[in-house]
Amino acid sequence: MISKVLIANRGEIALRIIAACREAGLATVAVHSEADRDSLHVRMADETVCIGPAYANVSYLNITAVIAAAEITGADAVHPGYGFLAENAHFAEVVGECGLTWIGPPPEAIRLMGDKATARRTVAAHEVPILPGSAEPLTSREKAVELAESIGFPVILKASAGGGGKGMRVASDARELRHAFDTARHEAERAFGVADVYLEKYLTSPRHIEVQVMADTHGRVVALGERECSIQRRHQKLIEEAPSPVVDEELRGRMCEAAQKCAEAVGYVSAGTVEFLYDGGEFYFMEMNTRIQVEHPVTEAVTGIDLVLEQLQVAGGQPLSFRRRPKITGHAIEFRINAEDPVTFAPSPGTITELCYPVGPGVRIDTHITKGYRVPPYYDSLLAKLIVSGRDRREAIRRAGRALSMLVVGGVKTSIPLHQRIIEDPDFVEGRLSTQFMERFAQRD
Amino acid sequence: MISKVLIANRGEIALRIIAACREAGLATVAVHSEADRDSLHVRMADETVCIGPAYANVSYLNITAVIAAAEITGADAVHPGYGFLAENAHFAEVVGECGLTWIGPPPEAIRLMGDKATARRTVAAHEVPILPGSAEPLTSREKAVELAESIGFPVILKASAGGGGKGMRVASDARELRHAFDTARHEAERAFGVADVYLEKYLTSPRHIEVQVMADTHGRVVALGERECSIQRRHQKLIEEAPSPVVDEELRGRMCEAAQKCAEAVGYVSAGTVEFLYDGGEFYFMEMNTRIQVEHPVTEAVTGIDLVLEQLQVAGGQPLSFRRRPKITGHAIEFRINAEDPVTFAPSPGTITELCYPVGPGVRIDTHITKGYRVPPYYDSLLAKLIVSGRDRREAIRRAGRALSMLVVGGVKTSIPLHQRIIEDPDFVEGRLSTQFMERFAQRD
Amino acid sequence: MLTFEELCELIRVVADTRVGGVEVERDGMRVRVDGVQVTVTQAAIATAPLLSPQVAVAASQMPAVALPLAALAATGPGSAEEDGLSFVTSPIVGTFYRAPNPDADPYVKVGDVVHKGQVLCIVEAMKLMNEIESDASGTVVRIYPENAQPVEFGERLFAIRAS
Amino acid sequence: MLTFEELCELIRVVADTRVGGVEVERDGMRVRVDGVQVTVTQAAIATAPLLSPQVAVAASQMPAVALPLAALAATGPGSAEEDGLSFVTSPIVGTFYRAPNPDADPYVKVGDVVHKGQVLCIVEAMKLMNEIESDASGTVVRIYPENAQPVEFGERLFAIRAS
Repeated sequence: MISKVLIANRGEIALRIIAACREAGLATVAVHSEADRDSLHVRMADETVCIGPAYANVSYLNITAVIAAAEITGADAVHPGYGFLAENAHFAEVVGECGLTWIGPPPEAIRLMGDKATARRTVAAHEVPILPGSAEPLTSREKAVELAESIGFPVILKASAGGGGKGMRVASDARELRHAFDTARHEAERAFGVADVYLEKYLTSPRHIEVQVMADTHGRVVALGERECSIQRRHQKLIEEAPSPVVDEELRGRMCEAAQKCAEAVGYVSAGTVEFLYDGGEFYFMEMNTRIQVEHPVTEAVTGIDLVLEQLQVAGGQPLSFRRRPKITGHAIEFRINAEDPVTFAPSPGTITELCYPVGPGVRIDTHITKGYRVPPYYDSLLAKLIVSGRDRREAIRRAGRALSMLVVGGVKTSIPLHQRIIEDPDFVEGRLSTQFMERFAQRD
Repeated sequence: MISKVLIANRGEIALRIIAACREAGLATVAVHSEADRDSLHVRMADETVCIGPAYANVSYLNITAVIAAAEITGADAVHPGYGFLAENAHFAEVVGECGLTWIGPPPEAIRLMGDKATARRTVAAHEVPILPGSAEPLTSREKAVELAESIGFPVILKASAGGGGKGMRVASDARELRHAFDTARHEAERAFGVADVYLEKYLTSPRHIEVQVMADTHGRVVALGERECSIQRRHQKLIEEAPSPVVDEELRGRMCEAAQKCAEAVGYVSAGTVEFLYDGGEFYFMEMNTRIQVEHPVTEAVTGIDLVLEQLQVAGGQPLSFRRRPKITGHAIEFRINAEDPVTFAPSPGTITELCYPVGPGVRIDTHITKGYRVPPYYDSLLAKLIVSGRDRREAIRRAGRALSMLVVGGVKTSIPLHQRIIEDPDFVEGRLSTQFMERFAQRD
Repeated sequence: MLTFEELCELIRVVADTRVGGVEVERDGMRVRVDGVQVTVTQAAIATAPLLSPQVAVAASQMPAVALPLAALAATGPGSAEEDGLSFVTSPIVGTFYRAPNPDADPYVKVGDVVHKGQVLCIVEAMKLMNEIESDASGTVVRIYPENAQPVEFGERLFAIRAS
Repeated sequence: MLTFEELCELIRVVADTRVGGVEVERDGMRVRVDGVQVTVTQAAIATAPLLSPQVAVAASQMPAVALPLAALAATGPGSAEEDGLSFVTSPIVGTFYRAPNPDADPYVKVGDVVHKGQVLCIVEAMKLMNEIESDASGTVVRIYPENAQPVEFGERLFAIRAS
């Protein structure tokens, strides 16, 4: 059992965790940087500790400070949220060594899935479909070319230790591949300290579809259906929805089974997400994110399950509140409301001078901003998540139009106008999505 | 078809109607008093017209001003919301005579249901259960005593033209009844201009359970299940929920059938509510409210249907979007957040100095307030409606605890602390509700 | 005396209205708010009634026409005085007509001298022609709405300079 | 009279509204907030960097201790000067100990003269004993936390008067 949770995060996810703790009857400790002193998560927590200056590397990423904050407040568990230290296996180990409960998967699962090449090998051994490519890090340029020619171009080089698009290179012929090989290794070494790269068949216009899983400490692993997250810009998701317009019940069954195998392969516990690429009726393992995700609310909306609350219960040793894959009811779409210039996408920090919320059915807003809040320039630009739901996709989109038009955020530029244009795009309306959507949308626009 | 809707109301319901109009693709005209010049419904509407000074009787209740506002803006339909002119049959008639579409039931249905004694007689003729009592207004004191003795004390005297508790008197014996007879007539005459009173068996501790109905102009009438609204204070509802903890599927079927008969008996169109008293396994017609109600969101939450949008579509001549009684999924509870002293219940106008919203699944907030908004002293004290939903009543209550604790409204006193105490009350938690709940709660407290 | 909220409000009013400043002294409390720009010309008449009578407004540069409608309407429908001007505002919502019928001459035009009680225009609402009378005597210096234009409650119809 | 929060709010209002300034006098307290552009006499060192308008708080009000941590920490971990005082703040989160071990004498006590670089206390975090050195020379005039009390980043540990 746990009784007091330290939240090693900020912003909307820190508030979201506080909300779940309140329902679970757990006390909360907020940690914060000097820049977040007046933040809502600080105000809503039972106890607060300032752990450092504004910059994340000396506050939210400062393991010693976070652990010391747990020690001085007597917290007995740590929830990392997403980002910051959430997928830092070393941090998860330290939490455990200090006698605290880690609200997340075992450190070994984090570490294994953090190495993309190892993850790929591991799940392939459990009959999870992967794209054709190299089983081990590539030892030479010519080995790479040989392999690429056998599976067919285009191919993509990826950093073994990578993520978030860094160290990735696409090559459409042998010449490009020879050139890209060195660049990718160099970039990987610089970004992650490890030069290892591997190679995969490159899909030119796939969908990004991921499956939410939850596992408890009693050996139960349940997949909760998929989310379509194809609408991305520079590998950053913008709009996510559940279910995917392209997944039927048969495909959902296969994808959920594959995701479950991935989790089982690494002895997973807590919430996690298995990301797949989908193309031409088939899906392929891409990676597993070993944390709660930004877009978890769309799954909550169509299943009725509070995923963060399940995380807390699982961490306390309780079994999952559901035995099998829950029924998907209706349709939900999440829009990330970022503080950014809608044209240049440059971050737009500033003071929120106005804030009005939409009314009516099917709307959820998770946010840490209030009128008068100063958006600090030090962290990511996510201001709020707008989640709309309806009985079907058409109704959800219609409600999105209403909600986006009634959501007023003054003082900073936001992605609201961009979302308003996207939901009127015929491809979006018809559900013709791919990871190339935003590129094409920007060209058409 | 209609294309531009004038909203003859203010506050959260005016915004709610604007939300539905945006989804229906209809333009909106907000009317407002001088006190509401900076109100959110004024800001969100496509066009606005100032119709008079702050006091409602010279603005929101001023039929000429409202109609003239429709004329000068070219609106072709009028939505009255609830309160103000919503159940004024004369206004509904004038709207029609001016060539505008009335977004509500026919004026005759409003008028008939507005006369409580006539309504009682009418529905009784359609085999809707009513409490034993007088079929016609009572002609003399002794006739009243005679009747009361035949049906058994206690009895209640009600004004034929009444509503909202005015002109009501309970008598537990003949002496009390003789005394009450004159007082009730006098009060009825003063309040409604008509002295007529009738008599009914008085239930000492019934539940207030109402059924939502929707009817279109193609002759289809559908009941959408019940709402339990037993938690009232001075005949004002405080907390409403759907479904009722005491209604099973068999009883729901019977109540919905009765409600449907009531609507059919008066040629009903649009949204309406049939209120019943429930006691000892039986239910009895109390009255029918011929408008959308404050608590409509709980029905929306458990059916997925947007009731205000259906009103707009029905007014435009379209059929209802559903053919039969929708399935009830999960449980929803609405809490009225009023600007009032939590102890004395006195209204508490003032400026909203702080406003934070809860995050997480299962929360909806319909409100017109923003940080910096001045709550004017001229109108009712409803600031916001907090609607929580969950897979079952227990989950909804747990989420309510979280949402109420994270909803921060600063600058005015609100009913939030009262709600927080109510949801911890064992009778509330167990669903042991009656219209006497608040009285007992206040005594226990 | 001033509450804190009133003090903040006072500052905002000073900033919004661009008056030169405000000084209040009473019951041992003294408050001075300096306006946005330091340069100052002539006295503001119209802001004073908005604030408590204890407020001494030092100086300002606010032209008559810049008064918000809110300030105006707060004095009720009818006229509002300012710099020797009276404003006739619409007591009802409707359509403004300058003449009794399309073929007739306007009731009044700019430059006309009118007397209190004289009909200035018609505001039609629900087919009823409501004659609007002047509640001041003087010269019509401005007619705000165009003929046949819709008008709101409290909207300015005429400016009249007292004679 | 004005609370500290009200004073801060007042300053923000002055800054936001861009008025020239505000002066409030009551019950022996006098507060003057000059607007953003106007240069002004004497500055309170700790608050000034946080807010844009210059503040002069007169007389008996606002003892050093009433300053919010925010103002302090904005100057960074380490020391913050104010009225001839230096403050040693905690550079880390942890538990404050005045002595190297439970049986030993405290490193320093009030009235001690310390020199720059001298160890003043220990802050324990993750079983590591971090010695905190003074970054000023002078007399210890106050020790803020109790022994074995938890301290946040930026929290005041010692006040030292320069000698």
